[in-house]
Amino acid sequence: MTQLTMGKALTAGLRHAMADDDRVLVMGEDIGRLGGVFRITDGLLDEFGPKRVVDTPLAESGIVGTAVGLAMRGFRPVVEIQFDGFVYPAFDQIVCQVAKLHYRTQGRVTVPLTIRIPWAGGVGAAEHHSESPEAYFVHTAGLRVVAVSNPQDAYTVLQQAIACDDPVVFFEPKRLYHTKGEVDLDADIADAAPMGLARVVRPGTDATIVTYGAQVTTALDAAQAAEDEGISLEVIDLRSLSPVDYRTVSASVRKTGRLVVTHEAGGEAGVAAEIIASVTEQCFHYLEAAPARVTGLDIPYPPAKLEKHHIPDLDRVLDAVDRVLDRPNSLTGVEL
Amino acid sequence: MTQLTMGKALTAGLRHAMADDDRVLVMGEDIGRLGGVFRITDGLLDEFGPKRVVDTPLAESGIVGTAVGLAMRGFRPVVEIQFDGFVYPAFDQIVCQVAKLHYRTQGRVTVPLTIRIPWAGGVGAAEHHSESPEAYFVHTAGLRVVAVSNPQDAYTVLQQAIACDDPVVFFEPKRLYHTKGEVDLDADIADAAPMGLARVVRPGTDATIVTYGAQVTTALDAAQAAEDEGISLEVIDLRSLSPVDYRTVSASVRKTGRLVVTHEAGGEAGVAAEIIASVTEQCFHYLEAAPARVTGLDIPYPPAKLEKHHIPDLDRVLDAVDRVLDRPNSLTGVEL
Amino acid sequence: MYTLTTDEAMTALDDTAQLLTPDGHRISDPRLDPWVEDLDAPALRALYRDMAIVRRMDAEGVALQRQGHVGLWAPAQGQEAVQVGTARACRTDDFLFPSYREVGVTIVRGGAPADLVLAWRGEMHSTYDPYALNLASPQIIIGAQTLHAVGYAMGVQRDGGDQVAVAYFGDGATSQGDVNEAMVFASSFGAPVVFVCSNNHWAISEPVTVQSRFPIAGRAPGFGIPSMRVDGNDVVACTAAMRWALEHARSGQGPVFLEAVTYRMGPHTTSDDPTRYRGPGEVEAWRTRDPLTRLEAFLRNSGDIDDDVLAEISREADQLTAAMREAVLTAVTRPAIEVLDGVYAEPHSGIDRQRARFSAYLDAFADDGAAVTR
Amino acid sequence: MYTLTTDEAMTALDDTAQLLTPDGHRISDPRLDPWVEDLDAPALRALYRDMAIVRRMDAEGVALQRQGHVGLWAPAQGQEAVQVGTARACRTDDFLFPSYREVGVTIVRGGAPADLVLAWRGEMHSTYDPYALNLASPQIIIGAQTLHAVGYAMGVQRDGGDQVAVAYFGDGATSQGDVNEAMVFASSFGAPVVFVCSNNHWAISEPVTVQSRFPIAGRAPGFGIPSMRVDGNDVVACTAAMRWALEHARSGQGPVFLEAVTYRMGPHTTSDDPTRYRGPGEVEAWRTRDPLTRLEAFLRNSGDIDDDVLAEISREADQLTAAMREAVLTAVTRPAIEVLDGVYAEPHSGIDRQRARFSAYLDAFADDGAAVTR
Ligand SMILES: Cc1ncc(C[n+]2csc(CCOP(=O)(O)OP(=O)(O)O)c2C)c(N)n1
Ligand SMILES: Cc1ncc(C[n+]2csc(CCOP(=O)(O)OP(=O)(O)O)c2C)c(N)n1
Ligand SMILES: [Mg+2]
Ligand SMILES: [Mg+2]
Repeated sequence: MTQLTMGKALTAGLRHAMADDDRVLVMGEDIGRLGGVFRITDGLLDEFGPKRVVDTPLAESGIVGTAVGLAMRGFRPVVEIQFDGFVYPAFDQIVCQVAKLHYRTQGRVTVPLTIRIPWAGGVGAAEHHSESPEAYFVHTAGLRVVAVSNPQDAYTVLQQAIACDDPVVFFEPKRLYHTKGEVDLDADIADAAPMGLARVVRPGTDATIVTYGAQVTTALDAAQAAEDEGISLEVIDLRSLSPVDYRTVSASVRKTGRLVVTHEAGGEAGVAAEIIASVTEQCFHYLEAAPARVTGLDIPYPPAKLEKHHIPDLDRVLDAVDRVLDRPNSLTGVEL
Repeated sequence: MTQLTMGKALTAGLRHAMADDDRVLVMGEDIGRLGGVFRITDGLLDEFGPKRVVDTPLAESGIVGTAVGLAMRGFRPVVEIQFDGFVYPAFDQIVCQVAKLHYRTQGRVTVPLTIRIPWAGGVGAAEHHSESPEAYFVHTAGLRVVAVSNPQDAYTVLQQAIACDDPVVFFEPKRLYHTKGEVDLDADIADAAPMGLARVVRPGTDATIVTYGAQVTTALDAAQAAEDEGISLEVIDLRSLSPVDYRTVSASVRKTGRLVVTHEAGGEAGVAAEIIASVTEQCFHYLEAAPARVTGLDIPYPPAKLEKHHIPDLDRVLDAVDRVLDRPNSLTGVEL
Repeated sequence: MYTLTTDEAMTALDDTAQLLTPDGHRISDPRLDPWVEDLDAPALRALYRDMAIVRRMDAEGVALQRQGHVGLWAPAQGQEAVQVGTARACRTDDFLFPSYREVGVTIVRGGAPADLVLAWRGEMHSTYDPYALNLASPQIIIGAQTLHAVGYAMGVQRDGGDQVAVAYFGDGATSQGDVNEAMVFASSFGAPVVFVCSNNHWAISEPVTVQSRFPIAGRAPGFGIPSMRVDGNDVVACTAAMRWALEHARSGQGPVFLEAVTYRMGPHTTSDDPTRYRGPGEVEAWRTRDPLTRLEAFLRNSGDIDDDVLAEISREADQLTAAMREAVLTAVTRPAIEVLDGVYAEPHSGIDRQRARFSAYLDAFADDGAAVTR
Repeated sequence: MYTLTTDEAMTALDDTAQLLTPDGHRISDPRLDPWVEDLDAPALRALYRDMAIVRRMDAEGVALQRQGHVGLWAPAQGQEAVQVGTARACRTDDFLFPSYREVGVTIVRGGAPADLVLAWRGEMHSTYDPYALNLASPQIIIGAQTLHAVGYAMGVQRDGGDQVAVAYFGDGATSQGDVNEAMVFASSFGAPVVFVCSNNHWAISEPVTVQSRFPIAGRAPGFGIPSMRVDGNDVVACTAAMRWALEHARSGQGPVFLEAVTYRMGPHTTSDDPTRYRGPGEVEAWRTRDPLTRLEAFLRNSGDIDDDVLAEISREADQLTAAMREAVLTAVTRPAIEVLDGVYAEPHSGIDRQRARFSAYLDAFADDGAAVTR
C-alpha cells in the first residue's frame, strides 16, 4: 500500500495501462510537456514518447473524432478533456459516433476509448470550469459512465475503463485531486470489483444515501454527523453511473426504507431522478417516505463566490435526511 | 377555425410571427427555395425575402452561433435544425452560450432564440433521423423546452416561443406533421394558455398518463381502449418539458393515485425519471402503486424495421397501466 | 508580402485537371500522364465496366425505393467517375471512409449487392464488415468521418504502416467544423490521408456557392495541405489525381486534398424534389459531360469497346441488380429481441435488465397475441 | 493551374507588416502609411498611454491574484500593441467580441477598473453592460465568440448599418471548428466582420506549430477572406492594419482576417508554469521586441515624450490600479438567494419553486445558524 493523492493515483493507473498494452495511447491538449493542466499525464511523454502521448490541436471534436479513427485502427486511446465545460464541442462525436459505432456495425467495430474528464466544482474556478455534465452521458445509450471518489478507485477503475472494449466516460472530481489515500499499486484489476459495481462505503440502517464523486466525502461527513444524533446512515458510492448497480442500491433501500440521493449536477432530469424513479419502482412497498434529491440548483454554474450555495453541503444533505426520516426540516410546511 | 395539418399550422405560425415583428427571421439548411425538407418554411422566402429567410452553410454550430450574434443585435432568430440527430454539432453553442448568456450577463443580454427541431421516430427513417434528444435540453438550465402534439398548439406555442425573451427548444413530432386538426388562426397568443402549462387532454379517475409529443395520441388511444374495460385514464399533455407544470400533473396524481409516464426517448435519466422523482416527492402519500415508465429502450435508435419495438405503443402503455393498477401484467413475477 | 487576398491565393487555381474531354478525346498532361501510363485498353474497359455497373445498381436502388422495397436511396448518378476512379486507385489495404452517397466506392471495394440495400431498407444500420472491405460504414452525420480517417491515418503512422486513409465527403460538408478540424489534425501530424471532396454542386437545395464562393480546392493549402481540382466526371483524370495523392500520402509527405468537380444528376435522395430549386437546363448541360458516355466514346474511337462488350457488361449488371433485388425481397427482419443486441461489447447490467423485461413482455404477448389482461 | 500547394498559396506571405522597428525607427510603407497619416505626436502619446496603463493594470491583476484577492488572471503582457491598436481603430459603435485575455480591449472600450477584476474574483461571471461598451462579455469557450461576431455582423447588414463586428481570439483558437465555421459564414454572407487573431505563439503549453505549420494568415484566403500578417508588437502597424480592415468591412467588401504576430510574455494564466515548456531564451528574445519600449524610443527620438509625460502617465496608472484594487477589496458578495437571479428573462415556475425551497432552507438556518434539528 502506498499513500497517493488521487492525481498521482491516476497517473500511476495511466502508466500501468500504457506499460501493459502498447496499443494504449493518451491524447489531448497540453498533456505532453506540461503533463496536463492537472499534471495527470506528468512524466508520460518522457516515458512513452510523442507517438503515445499526443499533444493535439485545440479542438475537442477533433480529439474525440481522431480517437475514434485510432480505435478503428486497433488502438485504445485515452482522451483528456481539459475541463468538464469543454467537452461539449465533442458532443456530436461522442453521441453519434463513439456511442453508436458498435451498435451501427452489429458489434464489428469496437471503440475501446476512455474519455477522462476533470470534473465538477468547488475549486473556485472561472465559468465553464466546474460543470457536471454526467447526466448527458448517462442518458446516452452505448456509453459507460464512471466517477471515482478515492485514490484506489482512481487507480483501479481507470485501468478497468481502459481495458474495457466499450467507450467509457471517466469523471475525475477536481476537488479531490489532492486528497490522499492508500493505493495498492500491485493489485491486479482482474481481482478488483468489476467496473459496474457500486460499493457500500458505510453501512447503516435508518436511511440510505446514494452518491458518487466528491459528494461521497460529503455524504460520509453527513453520516458521521448523524451518528452523533443516533441516526445510522448507509452510504453508497455508485462508482458506475451507467449502468447503475441497482442490485446494491435497492438492497440497501429495502433495508432502510428511506433514500436520499445527492449530486452536484442540477436535479432536473439528472442522475438522482433516474435513481429515484428506478428505486421507487423496485422498492415501492419498502419505502417509508418519499426519496429526496439533494442536488445542485437548476441554474448555469454560478460564479465562484456563490458556488457554495450550489454544491450540496453537509447541512443540505442532513436536511434531506431529516426529510426522509419525517423529522422537522426546512421544507416542513412548504408546498413542494 | 380551419382544418390544417400540423405542418401547415407551423408554417402559419411562423408567417404570423414574421408578419407581426420584423425582427423575426428564420435560418437553417434548405429552408429557402426548398421550404425546408419538411416544407415548414414553404413560401416564406417569397413573402419575406432572403434577408429574413436565410439559407445557411451546412454547419449547425455555425447556425446557432450566428443566431446568438443576431440575437445580440436585437433580432429574434428562429433556427431550423434539419433533423433531431443533427443538433449535436450545435450542442456547445446551445449549452454554453444560448443557455448561459442571460445568466452570465446578469440579465443584460437576452437570447430570444427559437430552435425548431423536427423530432423523433416512427417514420421509417435512416440512422440519426429519429432521435429524441429532449432530455439533454431539459437537463440544461437556462433553456425552455416545449413539445407540441396537435396543430393548434403547433400554431400557438410556436408563436409564444418566438415571442418569449428566453431561448426555447421547440420539438415538432415528425410523425404528426401530416395529422390534421382544427386551428383558430385568428386567436391571439395572449389569450391562449401560457407556454409553460400542461393540459389535461382527457379527464379520468383511475390512473394518470403523462406524456407529450406524438405519444399523446398513443396515450389517448390507450385511454380509449381502457375505457372499454371500465378503466378511466386521465391523459396529460405536458406541452412544456422545461419547466414542467407540476401543479397540473400532481393535482391529477393526487386524484388518481397512480401514474404512468410515457415517452419515446430512452428511459435512463430521461424526462420520465424526472417526472416520477418529482411527483413521488410531491404526492408520496397519495400514490397507491409505484409510478411506471414506458419509454424507448436504452439503445441507440434502432434500424427502421425494428423501431416499432422501440417506440412505446398502445399495448406497452396498457401493460404499464395494468402494472400501476396492480393487475396482472408482463412483469408480474419478474424481478425488477 | 504580408497580405494575401483570395485572388492572390487562388489565381493559380483557374483550371480543372482533365485527361478525357467530354466528347471522349484524350488530352495529354505532362503532370498527370505518368500516373495513368499503365491504363491500357483492358484497364479502361474495366473502369467503364465498373461505372456501368454502378450506374445500373444505383438506378435499381431508385427503382426499389419507388416500389417501396427500401425506404430511401441517395442516387450517385453522375458521380460514377470520381467514385470508381478514386476507389480503384487505392490499395485493398487502404482504409476508406465514405459518406452515404458512395455506392460506387462500396461496389469497388467488394460490397455485395445486399450491402447496398439492406441498410436503406432499414434492416440494419450497416451491413458489411468494415474490416473485410477496409471500408468504414457509410456516414450520415455530415463530415464526421473525415476525423475518423485522420485518426486512422495517425494509427498507420504509429504502426509504421504504409496504408492511406481516404475520406469521402461532399461540397456541403466543407462548411462543417469537423471537416476543418480534420484538415488541422491531418496537417499538424502529417497524417497519410487523402480528402476526396465530391463537389456535385449541391447540398440538397443549396448551391455550392452558399458554402464557398471560391473553388473548394483553394481551402486546403491554407491548412498546409496541397490540393488538386480535378474533373470528377473524367475517370482517367480521377484515377491519375488519386494515384498522385495516394503516393504523396503513402510516401510520408502528408495529407492531400482533392476536389472532384462533378454533378448530382438526380435528386438529393428519393425524398427530394429538385425541381423546386434548379432548372432542367442545368441538368441537361451536365448531361453532356456524362462520365460514362465520354469513356465509351473514347473506347469506341480506339476500337476497344463494342456492342458485344457492352452487352456482356449489361448482362453482368443484370445479374448484380437481380441479386440486389433478391436481397431486398428475401430480407428477413430480425426478431424483436435482437433490437437490444450489440449496444455494448461487454456484459452490461442495464442491457440485461432490459432484455429480461422485454422478453417477459414479448412472452406475455406470444401466449395469446394480445396484452395479458385483454 | 489545377493544383495548389501550400508553397504556391503562401509564398506571397513571407513578411509581416511593420511601421515601427523594434528599436523604434519609423519605416515607411506605401500601403499602410496612408492609414496612419493622422497619427501625430499627441495621438501616438495617447496610444503609448493606453499601452502603459494596460501593462500596469495587467501587472496589478497578477499581483492581486498572488495576494489571493482574485482567483485567476490571464496576463496580457506583451500583447498591449495589438489590443490597444486594433481597439482604438474601431468606432465606438462597432461591436467587439473579446476572449478572456483582452484586458487592453476592455480598457480601451471604457471598462471600469472594477470590470477587470470582479469576474476573475468570482463575484459574477461578467460585469459591464455589453451594450454600454459595445463589447461582449469575455468569452472563455475557445472560438465561440467568432460566430457571435459574424451573426452580429449579419444583423448589421440587415439593419443597413455601417458598424463592424470584431472577433478577437488566439492562435490556438484557429483549430476549433467554430472559428472555421465563422469564416465560412462570414464569407458566404459577406458580413462586415474583422477577425483579429493574436498569435502569441502559445496555446497554454502548445506552440503555434501544433495548430498550424504555416502562417495563420494564410488560412483565411482559402475561405475567400483577405488577410494580413501584422507585427502585433507594433501599435502603429496594428492601427494601420485594423483601419484598413475596418474600412474594407465597413464599405461592404466583406470580412477581413488579421494575424497579429505577438508573444505572451507571462504564463498562460497565473495557474500556469511556463518553465515546463519553454526556455528563458525565447522570452528574452521577445523582450527586445516589446511594444512599449519601441514606441517610447520612437517618441523620445522625436522629442515627443519625456520623463514628465511618463510620470504623468504613471500617476494615472497608479490611480487606476488603486481603483482596481479598491474594487476588489470592497467587493461584497451577493446574498445567497441571488444565485438564482437571471437564469431566465421571463417568469419560470421551476425557478419559482427553487426560490421557495432555497428561501425556506436559508430561513431555517437564519433562525439558529444551524440545521433545524441540530
Ligand atoms: C450534421 C448534419 N447536418 C445535416 C444533415 C442533413 N443532410 C444530409 S445530406 C445534406 C447535404 C450534404 O451535401 P454535400 O455535403 O454536398 O453532399 P451530397 O449530398 O451533395 O453528396 C444535409 C444537409 C446531416 N446528415 N448531418
Ligand atoms: C473549448 C475550449 N477548450 C479548451 C479550453 C482551455 N483553454 C483555455 S485557454 C486555452 C489556450 C488558448 O490558446 P490561444 O487560442 O492561443 O489563446 P491564448 O490563451 O494564447 O491567448 C485552452 C486550451 C477552453 N477554454 N475552451
Ligand atoms: Mg453536394
Ligand atoms: Mg495563443
